[in-house]
Amino acid sequence: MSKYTASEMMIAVAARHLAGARTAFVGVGIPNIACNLAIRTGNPALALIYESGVYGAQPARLPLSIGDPTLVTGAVSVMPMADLFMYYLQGGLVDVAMLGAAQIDRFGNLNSTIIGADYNHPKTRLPGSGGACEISINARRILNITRLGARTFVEKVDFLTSPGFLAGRAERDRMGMPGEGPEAVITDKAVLDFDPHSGEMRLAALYPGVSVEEVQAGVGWPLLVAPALGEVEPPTAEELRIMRDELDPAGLYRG
Amino acid sequence: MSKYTASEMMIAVAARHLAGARTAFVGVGIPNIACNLAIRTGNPALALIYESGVYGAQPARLPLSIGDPTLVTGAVSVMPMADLFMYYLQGGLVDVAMLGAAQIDRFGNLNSTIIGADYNHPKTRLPGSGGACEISINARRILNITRLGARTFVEKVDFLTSPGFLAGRAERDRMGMPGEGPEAVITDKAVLDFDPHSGEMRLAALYPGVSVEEVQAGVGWPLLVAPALGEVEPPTAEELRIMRDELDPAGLYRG
Amino acid sequence: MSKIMTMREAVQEFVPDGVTLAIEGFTGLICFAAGHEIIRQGRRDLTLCRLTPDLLYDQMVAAGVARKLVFSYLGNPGVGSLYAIRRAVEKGIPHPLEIEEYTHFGMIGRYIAGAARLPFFPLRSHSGSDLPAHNSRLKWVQSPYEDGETIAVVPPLNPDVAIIHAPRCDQHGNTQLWGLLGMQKEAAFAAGKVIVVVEEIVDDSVIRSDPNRTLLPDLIVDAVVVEPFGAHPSYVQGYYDRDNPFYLDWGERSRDVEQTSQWLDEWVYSVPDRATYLKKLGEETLSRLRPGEALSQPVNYGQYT
Amino acid sequence: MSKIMTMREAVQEFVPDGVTLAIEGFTGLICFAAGHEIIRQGRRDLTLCRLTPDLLYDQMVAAGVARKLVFSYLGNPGVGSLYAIRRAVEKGIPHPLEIEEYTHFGMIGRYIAGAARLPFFPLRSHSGSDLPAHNSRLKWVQSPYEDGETIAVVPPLNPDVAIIHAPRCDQHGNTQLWGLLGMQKEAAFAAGKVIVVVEEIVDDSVIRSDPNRTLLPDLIVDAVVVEPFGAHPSYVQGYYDRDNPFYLDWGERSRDVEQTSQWLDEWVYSVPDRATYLKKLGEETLSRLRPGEALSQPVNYGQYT
Repeated sequence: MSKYTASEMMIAVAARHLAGARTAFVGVGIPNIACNLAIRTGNPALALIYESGVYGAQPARLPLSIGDPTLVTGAVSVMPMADLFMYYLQGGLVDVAMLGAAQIDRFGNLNSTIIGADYNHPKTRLPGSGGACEISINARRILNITRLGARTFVEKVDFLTSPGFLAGRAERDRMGMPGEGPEAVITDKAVLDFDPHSGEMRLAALYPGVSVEEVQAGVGWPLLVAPALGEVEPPTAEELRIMRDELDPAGLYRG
Repeated sequence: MSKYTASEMMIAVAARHLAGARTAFVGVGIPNIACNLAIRTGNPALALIYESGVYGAQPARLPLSIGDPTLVTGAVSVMPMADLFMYYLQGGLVDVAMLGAAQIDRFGNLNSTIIGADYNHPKTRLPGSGGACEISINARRILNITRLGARTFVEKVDFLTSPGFLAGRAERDRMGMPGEGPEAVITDKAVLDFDPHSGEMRLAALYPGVSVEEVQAGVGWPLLVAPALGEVEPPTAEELRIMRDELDPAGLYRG
Repeated sequence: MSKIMTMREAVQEFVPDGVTLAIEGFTGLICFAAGHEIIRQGRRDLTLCRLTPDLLYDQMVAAGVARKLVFSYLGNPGVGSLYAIRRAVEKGIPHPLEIEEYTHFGMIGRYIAGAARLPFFPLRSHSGSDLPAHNSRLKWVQSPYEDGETIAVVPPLNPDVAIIHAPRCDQHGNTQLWGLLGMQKEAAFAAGKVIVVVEEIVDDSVIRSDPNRTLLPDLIVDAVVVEPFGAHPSYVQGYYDRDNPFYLDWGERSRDVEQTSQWLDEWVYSVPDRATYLKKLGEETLSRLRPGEALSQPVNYGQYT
Repeated sequence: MSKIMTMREAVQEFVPDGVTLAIEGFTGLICFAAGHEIIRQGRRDLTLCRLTPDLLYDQMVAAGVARKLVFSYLGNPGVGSLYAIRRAVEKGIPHPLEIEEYTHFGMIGRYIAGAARLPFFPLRSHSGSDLPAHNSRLKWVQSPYEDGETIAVVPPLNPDVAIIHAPRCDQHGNTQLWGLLGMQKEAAFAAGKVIVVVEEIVDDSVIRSDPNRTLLPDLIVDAVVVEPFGAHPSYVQGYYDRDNPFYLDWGERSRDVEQTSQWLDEWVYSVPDRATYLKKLGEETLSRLRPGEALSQPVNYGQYT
């Protein structure tokens, strides 16, 4: 059995989370490769939706952005972004969306806007929401793909760009959002999920060889541990073969 | 000079009202022929807009409805009706719209919904608004094309489908409608317009050989007469030639 | 499991008694094949939604399938009245018909709100009209911005079932439309179930060669029915013309209850399916309706490898 | 009077100091030719609107043309940061830049409201986010229907000028787009003036052979500029690919103020027009970017005579 990178593990785990999904809202990089791995390993009907307005892409090369022209040629449907946001996303047709962020907090809220205390004088100006805020509200399930780190996993985000469970599951429920909120955070060391009652993030399953302490070291608050702490199966030989030979032979995203 | 029918006169008059317009929102029949006459007699750039979603039609035959496939083939643009209503009509791109109605009242309000006192038990059920209500509100200028008759020109419409000046110009102004309201009523005996202050309909210009009394006989209230009552020039030989030889050789709408 | 089924199967499975149904398409692409099958299967208590009920709903109302009509323009386009619907509204024949009336833009806004899961859609209409007094679903919202303007709104319309006629789709139901696009996209996305009826099924590669033309994705399509000439006497751009004599004939015969029944007997009840209907119509009529060719010039999407 | 003019003329006539400008296009169809000419003409105090400012606005901000930025995603797509905009926001270099921030859907809704003359556009977004606390233009409206739901709204955006890059139009400005359609239609209808920049002008008959592809009518187009490769280093579907090394190069050099200036000198100020820019870029690069052919299969609109 060949060794594998943390990224390859994250891709494999994300792909497994897509097993039952009909549609996935994806960006480039790890999410894109995870979707294509899911398609080749048991969910051949999974359809990819890009916020650029593409449904059912069949790219002839690895796309470099969500607006890459290779996503358009041979796609099933390409539409104005208004249609995509109104009728696909808000219309309830997105089963799973994968999001990253510069910061994620105890309740799965995401920050991709600023680092620092003052919006008008940020220490670091980040890209902002793009579609992430409405994706977090409208997609049925949200998967976060984020590497552990105490500067990333913060007790409270500097800026709440995209709602997870806000101050807890009850608050999100009260707002009547169509989507169920974050389902899991797929990190480089473990999979985290959210307490079914409080909505607080917790350690759900460790990657092989990782300790609870190592995970805690990458999280800026005392992390809950799920009652039945599991261990994640490493990528199978077949999963690795597909990633390496077919999906990202140049190793752009697997490194 | 050959004789001409009332319809031919109405077509010629309507065409002259389109002289300065950039776009006309049209239905089939007289309005359609009037637009095409205007295009051939001094306003070659006039563009036709159909509520079916067609801009810049170049029909190869006389269209039988606003959804005739001959309006699509060779048109400049064909779009979802949502785009047409949102971006063309409500967006303010329609200069002139031509409307008919079963009843028109003293202030140019139109009824195309029911005849009778009770909406739920009408004496006659008419087609209803279609797009007429929003056309009356949003098109810059409205031309009504309606034959005189005391059952048609009523003091108060049985049902107000499409607003003219409502109870008077001040009321329409108060509502802040984008369009200026009705400009003229082109009948089979005279052209009527609207008092610039009150918005009340008045006799503006008679067709040759028609008396004020004849017009009054076709109007169900004492009709105002404009201070400078004019006479409308009959269709020119060239106007008639174009109508008869080119636009409606079968005489479907000129009769 | 394939979505391809016969019209009989599709109507049996997706159009039970009592549903809210939208068979859309403006002047063209009106799926008479579906409407006639619904009549034949004896459906009752349907709520029929359409901007322009047209002959199709006139025939369905005459046959007694409808409890309610949601619409914006009740005319026989280019011909005149819809007599069967008028009889139902004016005289309760064959039975009373509840109506819920909008403007065209209002109906379009309702489909948009339904498709986009919005609680309402705003539009500049209704001001000064008597319609809001007779339809309590027409309401107003005040803008929260500086001018504080009051604007008309309509509520979402989410039909249980939409039936969309289209020139072509692939085996999965990815559907392309050209010519008049009407409000089919919005109606389909707003509906709980969608039946697509096409002139022809084409290979996936045809659809994928021009993704900008695909208005309905397989995602929202529950059944695909192949029914050439299924929109007759309305038309399909590039496939056939509207059969105007047929429209005129209904315009005449539908004035009379007895003749209306005879028409339904002749063209619906005694015809088991669309294939038989077309045979009865005859090749001469079908030929007369076929247009000449006017092909779109291709565009290059480019190979990006 | 013909609408066809050079980029220099179009910018001189329609883009004065202080206007609100939208050069739209998502990832592709970004009109760098226009942005560079605006820089060369020394425009100041522009309010720049775009969902994704991209390299184009990064360069324009670096050159000091902007007073304010209205946007929803500040990234170099697939590459990383937009350093010039970050310098302006974080450190006021070359001068402070006011920002007004939305989400993607919010910006799209603003263009829709602007194009449709609506006082606001409702959307399911913003709930729970900190954005409304920092942008007072994000408001809420209560639905007048049964559930009384509160929904987010955005105000209309009506740029003074929109610049839209497209593959082709006719001499009147009737413009067809394919590939990603972004929000160009909505931005153009919302704008006071529209400059269309195309890869090629085609005969009216080409446009009329496929009216469903015409998204912008001549009615709203004030100027037509023919500028092949005018969207480089972004792309035009079927005409050329995105020049990723060029994006990466800016991503590197723009980290440093001095190198940013040098880049602008080299590629904008010392280049009088797009033809010279393309010569400098070289035929080898242009060849590398040209894709293979993937033609749409034609559809029949039919001759109806």
